[in-house]
Amino acid sequence: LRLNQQNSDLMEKQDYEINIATLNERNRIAREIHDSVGHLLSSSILQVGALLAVNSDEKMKDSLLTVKDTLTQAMESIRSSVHNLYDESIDLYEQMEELVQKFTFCELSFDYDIHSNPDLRLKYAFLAIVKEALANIIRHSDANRAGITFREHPALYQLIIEDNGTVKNYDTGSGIGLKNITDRVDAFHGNINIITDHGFRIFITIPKEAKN
Amino acid sequence: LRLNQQNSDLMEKQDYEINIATLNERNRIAREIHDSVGHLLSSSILQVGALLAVNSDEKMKDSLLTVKDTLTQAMESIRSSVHNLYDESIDLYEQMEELVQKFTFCELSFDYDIHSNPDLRLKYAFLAIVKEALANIIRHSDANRAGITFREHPALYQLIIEDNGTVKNYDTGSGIGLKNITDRVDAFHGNINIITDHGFRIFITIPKEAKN
Amino acid sequence: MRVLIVDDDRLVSSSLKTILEADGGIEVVGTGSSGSQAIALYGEYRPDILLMDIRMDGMTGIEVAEILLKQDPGAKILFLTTFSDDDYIIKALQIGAKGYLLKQNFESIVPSIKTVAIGQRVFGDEIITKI
Ligand SMILES: Nc1ncnc2c1ncn2[C@@H]1O[C@H](COP(=O)(O)OP(=O)(O)OP(=O)(O)O)[C@@H](O)[C@H]1O
Ligand SMILES: Nc1ncnc2c1ncn2[C@@H]1O[C@H](COP(=O)(O)OP(=O)(O)OP(=O)(O)O)[C@@H](O)[C@H]1O
Ligand SMILES: [K+]
Ligand SMILES: [Mg+2]
Ligand SMILES: [Mg+2]
Ligand SMILES: [Mg+2]
Repeated sequence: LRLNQQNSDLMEKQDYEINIATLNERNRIAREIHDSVGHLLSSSILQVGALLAVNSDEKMKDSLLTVKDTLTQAMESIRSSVHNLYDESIDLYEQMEELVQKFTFCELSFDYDIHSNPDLRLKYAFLAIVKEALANIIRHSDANRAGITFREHPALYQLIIEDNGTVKNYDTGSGIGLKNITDRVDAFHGNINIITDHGFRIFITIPKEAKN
Repeated sequence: LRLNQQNSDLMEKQDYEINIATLNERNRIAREIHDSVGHLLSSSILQVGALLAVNSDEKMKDSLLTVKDTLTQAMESIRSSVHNLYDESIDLYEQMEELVQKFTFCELSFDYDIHSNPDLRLKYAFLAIVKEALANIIRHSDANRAGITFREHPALYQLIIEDNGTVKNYDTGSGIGLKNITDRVDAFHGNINIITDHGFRIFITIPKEAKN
Repeated sequence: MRVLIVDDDRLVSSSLKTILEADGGIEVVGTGSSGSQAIALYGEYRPDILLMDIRMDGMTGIEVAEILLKQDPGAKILFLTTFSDDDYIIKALQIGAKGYLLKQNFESIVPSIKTVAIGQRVFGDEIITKI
């Protein structure tokens, strides 16, 4: 049974990897758009600039300036879309709030105070961590109250998931869930502490500048 | 326990939904790039066309034609990148092959013969189906041989996942896995048959033109 | 030949006007930048050909064409589009438009208009004899 469970956890992890593979591929394409189209656009803007420099006809000059404006707009549009594509394509609050809404096992407080926009991979990691921690409460805890605190400090993110259950037979080696959480935290050069004296409490910090 | 299991299944389903939410958002951005940058580019090409129409200076004409060529290239580049972004961002074979590689429970044959490029959502559905069917073999079967057959016919995709175990206590109502599979097949107007006389065999067909 | 041009990007319609008027045989009778202007200007000038953008804010070119073709089933409407895979193109052809052309293929705009004027249809850069 344990083996089967681990196998199925591996598969769940794989889902995450499919995800990341997709994101990598898309980021590659985003970068490609940025580089190739961006390059062609800046080259054509330069060409129009050169025409402006040698041209003496006033009417022609106006038209060339208009072409240049349109191309500059296109350049800005590319830049902002690619930026969105690359980075901001999930709403962390909305997704986390949804996990909280669907959690009905016990009372759950949710304190979210994040204003910056973490890298997409980090967002995925936070969501996956909260998901596993909530699954553990459902599976292992007799708590009647739990809480998620997610804050941001100048240099780091802080995530705490805690419950007020009584912890028995706690054995880190028994599953893959906490190990996955630890791996994810490590990948972002973060820090994790688990304290089990009053309920089960997971304290995580992740430095802001870190990329995995 | 059943409840916990279902809770965790719900969470797994959610992962899939986070996924799809992200993809939708990205497709929205892809469409936005396509439409907005495409529009600005075609507008600037026309402006260059107008300059060419009234211009009589030969040297100016050459330069304008070069600008036009550059912009036309940019247009083609946008279009092909956005198409990739929109549609082909996961390699179905590679992802399925990876699921097969990681399956070590028993011997597993894999017959993949797909040459077209299904819609991204359909790819996700195929992967999720194979994943659940393999998890079920690990969990419920005493098989020593299993197989995946994934073929394409002019009008449909055919996916068969089978094993040579002995099926006992088969109860469709007991879990959420087969229900998820059926829901996904239905969403694409496909057909599913489960035959349990020799091992457990899942036969799925999905018409090609269907969008979910 | 009298042509009416409608596109919600004024830079597009004025560029088209310049390109068409460089050809001695074409007169641009007006330019509009919205669906409602298209209907008004079409009624006012009765052009031989209406060259109209598909994607416009407010009424789309398709909606405008449906109205005009109901009033005047012989109307010759040629759509302008940015990409040949525009979702609206099939719809445009179904309702009886004379075809579409890609805005940025400006060299083929004059020949396409002349083709439509003699009753043939135009698809992108292909010219199709009557189906
Ligand atoms: N909220 C909690 N309350 C009490 N014990 C917990 C809690 N979370 C985790 N544990 C203990 O920690 C152990 C390890 O958790 P972990 O998530 O790694 O594995 P698991 O949940 O048993 O299995 P899985 O691999 O499916 O996640 C659990 O078996 C349980 O004993
Ligand atoms: N390969 C298989 N061999 C034998 N029995 C199977 C096989 N696959 C499924 N079954 C039977 O079908 C039932 C329903 O499967 P289903 O995947 O819907 O639920 P489950 O695996 O029990 O739970 P879960 O909701 O976690 O998937 C199983 O409980 C099992 O009895
Ligand atoms: K357009
Ligand atoms: Mg766990
Ligand atoms: Mg199952
Ligand atoms: Mg428009």
